[in-house]
Amino acid sequence: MTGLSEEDWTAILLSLKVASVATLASLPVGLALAYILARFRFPGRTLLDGLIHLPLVMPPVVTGYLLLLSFGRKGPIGAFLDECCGLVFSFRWTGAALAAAVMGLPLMVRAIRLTLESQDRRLEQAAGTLGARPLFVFATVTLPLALPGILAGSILSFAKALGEFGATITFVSNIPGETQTIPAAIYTFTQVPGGDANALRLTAVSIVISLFALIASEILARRLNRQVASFS
Amino acid sequence: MTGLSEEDWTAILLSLKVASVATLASLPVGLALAYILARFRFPGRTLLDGLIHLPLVMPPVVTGYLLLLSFGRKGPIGAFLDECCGLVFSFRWTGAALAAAVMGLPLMVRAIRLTLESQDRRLEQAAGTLGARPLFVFATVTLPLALPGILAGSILSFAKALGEFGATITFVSNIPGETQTIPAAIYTFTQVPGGDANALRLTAVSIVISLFALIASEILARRLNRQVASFS
Amino acid sequence: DPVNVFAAASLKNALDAVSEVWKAEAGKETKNTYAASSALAKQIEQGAPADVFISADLDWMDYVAEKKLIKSDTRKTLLGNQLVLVAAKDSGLKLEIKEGADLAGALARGKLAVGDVKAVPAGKYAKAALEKLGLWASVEKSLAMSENVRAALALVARGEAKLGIVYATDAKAEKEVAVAGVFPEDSHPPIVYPVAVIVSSKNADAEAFVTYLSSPKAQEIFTAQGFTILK
Amino acid sequence: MIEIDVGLARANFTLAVKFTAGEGVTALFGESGAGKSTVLHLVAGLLKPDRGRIVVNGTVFTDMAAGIFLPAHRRRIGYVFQDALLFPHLSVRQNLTYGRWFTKAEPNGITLDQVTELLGIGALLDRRPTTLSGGERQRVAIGRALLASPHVLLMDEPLAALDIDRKREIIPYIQRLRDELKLPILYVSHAIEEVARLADRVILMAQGQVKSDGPPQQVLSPKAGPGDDRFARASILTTTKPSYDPDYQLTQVSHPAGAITLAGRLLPQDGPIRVVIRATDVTIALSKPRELSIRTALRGKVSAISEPLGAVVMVEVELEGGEILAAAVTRKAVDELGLGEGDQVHCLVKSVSIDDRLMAIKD
Amino acid sequence: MIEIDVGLARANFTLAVKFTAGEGVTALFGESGAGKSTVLHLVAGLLKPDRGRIVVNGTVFTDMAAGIFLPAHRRRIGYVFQDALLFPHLSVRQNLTYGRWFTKAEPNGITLDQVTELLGIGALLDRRPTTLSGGERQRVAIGRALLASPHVLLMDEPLAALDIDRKREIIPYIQRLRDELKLPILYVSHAIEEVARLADRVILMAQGQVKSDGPPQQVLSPKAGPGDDRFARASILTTTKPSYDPDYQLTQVSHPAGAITLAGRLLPQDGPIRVVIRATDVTIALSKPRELSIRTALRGKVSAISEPLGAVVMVEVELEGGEILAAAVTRKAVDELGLGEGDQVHCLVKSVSIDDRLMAIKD
Ligand SMILES: Nc1ncnc2c1ncn2[C@@H]1O[C@H](COP(=O)(O)OP(=O)(O)OP(=O)(O)O)[C@@H](O)[C@H]1O
Ligand SMILES: Nc1ncnc2c1ncn2[C@@H]1O[C@H](COP(=O)(O)OP(=O)(O)OP(=O)(O)O)[C@@H](O)[C@H]1O
Ligand code: MOO
Ligand SMILES: [Mg+2]
Ligand SMILES: [Mg+2]
Repeated sequence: MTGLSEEDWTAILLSLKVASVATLASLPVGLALAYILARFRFPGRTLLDGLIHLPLVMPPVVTGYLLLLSFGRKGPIGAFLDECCGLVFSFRWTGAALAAAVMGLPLMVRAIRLTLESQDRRLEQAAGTLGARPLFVFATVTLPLALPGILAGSILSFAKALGEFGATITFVSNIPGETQTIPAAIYTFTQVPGGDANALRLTAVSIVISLFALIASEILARRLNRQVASFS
Repeated sequence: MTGLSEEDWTAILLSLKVASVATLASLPVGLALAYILARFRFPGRTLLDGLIHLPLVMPPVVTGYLLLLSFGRKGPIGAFLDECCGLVFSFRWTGAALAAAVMGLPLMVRAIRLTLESQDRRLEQAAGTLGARPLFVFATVTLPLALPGILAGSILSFAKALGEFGATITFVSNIPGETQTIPAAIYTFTQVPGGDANALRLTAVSIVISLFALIASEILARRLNRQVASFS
Repeated sequence: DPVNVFAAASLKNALDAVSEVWKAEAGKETKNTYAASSALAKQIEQGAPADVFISADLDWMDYVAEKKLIKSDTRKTLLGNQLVLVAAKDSGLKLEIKEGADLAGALARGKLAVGDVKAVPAGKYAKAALEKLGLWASVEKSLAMSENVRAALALVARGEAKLGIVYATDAKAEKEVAVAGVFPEDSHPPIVYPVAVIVSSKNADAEAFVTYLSSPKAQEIFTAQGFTILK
Repeated sequence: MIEIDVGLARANFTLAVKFTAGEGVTALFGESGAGKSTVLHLVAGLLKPDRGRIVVNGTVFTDMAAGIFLPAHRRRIGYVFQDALLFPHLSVRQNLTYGRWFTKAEPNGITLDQVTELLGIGALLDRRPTTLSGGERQRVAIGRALLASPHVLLMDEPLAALDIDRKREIIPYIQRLRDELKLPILYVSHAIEEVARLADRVILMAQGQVKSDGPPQQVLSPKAGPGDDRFARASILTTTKPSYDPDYQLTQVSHPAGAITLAGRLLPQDGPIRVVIRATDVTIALSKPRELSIRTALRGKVSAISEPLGAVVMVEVELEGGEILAAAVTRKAVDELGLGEGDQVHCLVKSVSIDDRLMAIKD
Repeated sequence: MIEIDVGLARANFTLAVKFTAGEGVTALFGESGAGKSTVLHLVAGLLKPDRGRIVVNGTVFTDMAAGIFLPAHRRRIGYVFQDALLFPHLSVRQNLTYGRWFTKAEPNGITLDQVTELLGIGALLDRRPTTLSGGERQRVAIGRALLASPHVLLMDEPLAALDIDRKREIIPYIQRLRDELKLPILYVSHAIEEVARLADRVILMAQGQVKSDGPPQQVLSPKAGPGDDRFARASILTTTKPSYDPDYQLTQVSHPAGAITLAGRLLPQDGPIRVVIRATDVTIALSKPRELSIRTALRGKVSAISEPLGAVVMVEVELEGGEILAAAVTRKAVDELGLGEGDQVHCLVKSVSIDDRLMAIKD
């Protein structure tokens, strides 16, 4: 009926998992980075900002290669994480999620940073006068007020994760059931003469998933929108 | 000295041109789309939103291929634009700019939309009571208040344009001096033995360019930041 | 006008060198555009301004031939390549590749890096060879497929994958890997780089350049890079 | 001339108001949450009613039945918002002159210099709104509305954040706008004195409804007064023929019941002069007293004494000439003086307690 | 006890203030832009001074020389901001109880029910701040500060947006906070009456400086008054021994110069009772008058008459017992009565003009 093979379904489910995990896992990191960039001035700030933008600026293949160098089994970070926490990225779906998270991070950070920078900071200060410690202020004022940005950043990151290909395949290769996400499967189809129809079918699946995510985010956003003032 | 060949320089200058043109050209489009999405509810709104996100969701190669099919010399839009306005995209730098603009559009639109949605709309209404027609309100209130988002969107779009590879090489190929941007040149280097050093050199150039763009945007943003209230 | 050459990316080093010599000898220039064979083929289909197409495998040349996009009389098979098994340089691993060889044992549960077996030419050849030698089933689950053969090579060089199947040309230039074995010529379809002039080309020098590709000077450059010359 | 007859339902609030307000100042008075700002929003075109019509100076602003809704920018209003709403990205000067883009310099128009002078914001012109104090913000908001050369003024507690001196400077100017430019002004305020002095008409609102509507004499007078608050009661007397005594710097105005002395000099103005007298400022005497520093004693007879419920009762005196003056008096005093309806009395009013600066009188 | 001695330089404004404020209400009074809100920001720790110290209740809040700057959340303040600053993403209830997270229910603490009752915001609890009217927002802001069980209250024009009835309900409550919880309160207001009734001390500010500082009797009294405004003058008399007459619902308090009658009943309170009498509410009589509705006549002798410049002069009367009462009188009346220093006079004060509701008196 759907014209989707079992392998296609595997890729779809994997992509969903990878995109969700990538988005969720990069949220705290993105939030922290956005907060630091929005609220503090320190030497090296622009460098940090630049670093976050790197995955956007570099060709994805290069990003993937750098991930391989650092998070691979023999890479310094990869080796460390393996040893200390048994966290292995190479050739695992976790690596695909890492690649997607890294590629989506600049989008996530920017969106959150934008809402943080446009906040009326006097509200945080008002919370302070009521006795709230900075962390509590962050959790009860800063964070909720940044929700539109967090939502937007998550959607961007999720969409990017659905589409990410170059960095993922370079970093963790294209192993069906483990690291073969939808884009990797699509790529394979496009490389075979006559594979276009299959590629388009999978692309359509991606699009449908992202539309669902968008609709969900719109519903959430509409709830949040109440906090913006308007007469009518 | 720099270790950059003439061909490298050609790619660098081309990338700068492509990224600048892509960013500038997508600004009005992004602004219009962001405004429509932020301010109006209409049937098909989510679909439009989804459409804008597509370049993020689809593997770049697919985006490039769809661009090739529609904006190519034989594509319906490409043929029309060629005939009516002499605007040719296929295998020209203009096509590279188009690809970059399309890939950056979701980022641009989101950033602008975020600031539009967080604006106190009563300010626009106040401008209306002073006699300003909607277009004037847009130009003198909405737009200036959205500048942080416009700036952020432009930076994201510019960075993306610097790094865009998959869609570009698929759409307009990798023709030295015409469509060979930095990432395409990097790709070529990575495809042959011994090209890594060259690839890294070019990557470094990209990074430096994007850092400059970031610094410029930070300086601008700091000027704008005055409008956010804070006691201290 | 320079001759617009659309060539598989793996030919870059060799072809750039040939172009230079040609320029010195004939005073004519080429403009070389490198990308994946698949992308180039589809672009030619969409009217790309190419004069000459050099594919990394037969499939995509056949694709454009079927659509009558090349001058069939100019098509020829230019180069060949060998498929080799590589391992990290310090592993000292050697394996004679034949039917029944213990490839799985050599992998020791590690990964076998290859180009995408459906998409990338080197991957397709690797799969054919493994099937022919009856080794496919034993390593299928251990494959790590890459977008291109250089990425597969990098996986071995970085120690991520234990072994990899790549072209001899790539193996030769990568210092971090050593050739552990060579696939028998007959274990896979001939690895060929077909070349042809595009139908729509109006460049009179296109055929001359194609001819030049078979000149001794050019062949010397190709062999120096590890390619084989097919008769 | 403002004609309003609209209805609007919100989740927690229903508005249904109908009133007509002529030239001059119409005060919207009433407790917090009564719907005063909502009415202004409706007139400004920032809010669409569910039903009804709004006509201002003969122009139909809103007519839901006819599907007419003139957009805000074509209503020529000057709106001073309750919370300033300055443009944060523009300087004070740019905020002030924003409305100037849409109006040719009108002959009667106030100039930027006059506005900055009046409001004391000359030193702020190059500042950003976020760096202003609360009162400074509010003054810039007033100036911005005035400079738009409006044909109607909507003012939502414009003076609430200002100190008394500044208030007393601005009020005469609003009166001049009213008198010279003949602008209809809708004025929301919680300060009775402001309202009593400025308003030609008072609309008393409660819970989205008009509770009472008429000239301030009537709405703020004993019978129709808001709540039981003796401090909210004031009477308005219509006087004529001001004469000024330059030696003592006193102005005397004529009233059928006697002369009223005011401190300071009246600005030249045509027609009758309205004097607002708070009920708490009136003392009742049975005989005309002597050896007292009070200058004004008005003759009349007691026309009503309110229900003797609390400590204070309202005694209404019908002055000679027919106007009513209310006096707040303790019940004990009423008993001790044996006050009853029809008694001839003298109403004593201290000239100094009449706030002349709120009356366009110049020292 | 609040001790402040700080300096702060801004682009267009320099602040240098030094004052000590004991228990009770200290009013910051002064024109717009004088620096009142800035002082509150400094005390709250929202702003760092360039130099100086702030010590509250013995705790060093700020000491720039010693590098001490206690963060706002450790200062236990309740701050009612000039523009409410409610949390837009929280409901009214959540706004109100925000401070509760950080304070164990204190024995003396006010409860949510009491606050919603006092402020009349019970119906708003589930609303969002963006849907509130101006006055409703301000009331929620007051409630939010009160519920944080603060040890110091900073109130920046808390009642400016409120109608008079609501104001009169809230003021006695603030007085109770002052008296029962012994909170130091810094109170910014433009309304003299509010200040006169509430304040134990008034700091008069202008252009970032303290111009005058002392008990309200002194700062708001004739000599030290702000500007030349007779309406800003008030005297404060210290009285004792309240007795209540339930028949007439009047309270009499004793003063050496005579009994003072107030409308309504005093809330039970210890110690002396402060009665604020505005200069414009005092009438001077040479003999004790009869047949007058005025209940209060205080004996004394004229101790000073201000320079006879304008229409109105200030007559200071030294009452029996030594306190000074100022009366605003027209110059003409002074001449006609032949008033001179040392003359024995009676000062008449209408009981009804003393705003008892501002005095914690209950009807
Ligand atoms: N963020 C700021 N940057 C620069 N100047 C400021 C800033 N905030 C306030 N000012 C200036 O400091 C002075 C004092 O401001 P402040 O808010 O303390 O006045 P205020 O006495 O509270 O006045 P108001 O009664 O109008 O609220 C004003 O002149 C104001 O313009
Ligand atoms: N956007 C809104 N959504 C729902 N209810 C609202 C909204 N704005 C105001 N209200 C409610 O409508 C009623 C009238 O509000 P309005 O602002 O007109 O009051 P107001 O008379 O101006 O009061 P105040 O003197 O406190 O400013 C209030 O009960 C308020 O809570
Ligand atoms: O940066 Mo890409 O070309 O979207 O994978
Ligand atoms: Mg209001
Ligand atoms: Mg202030």
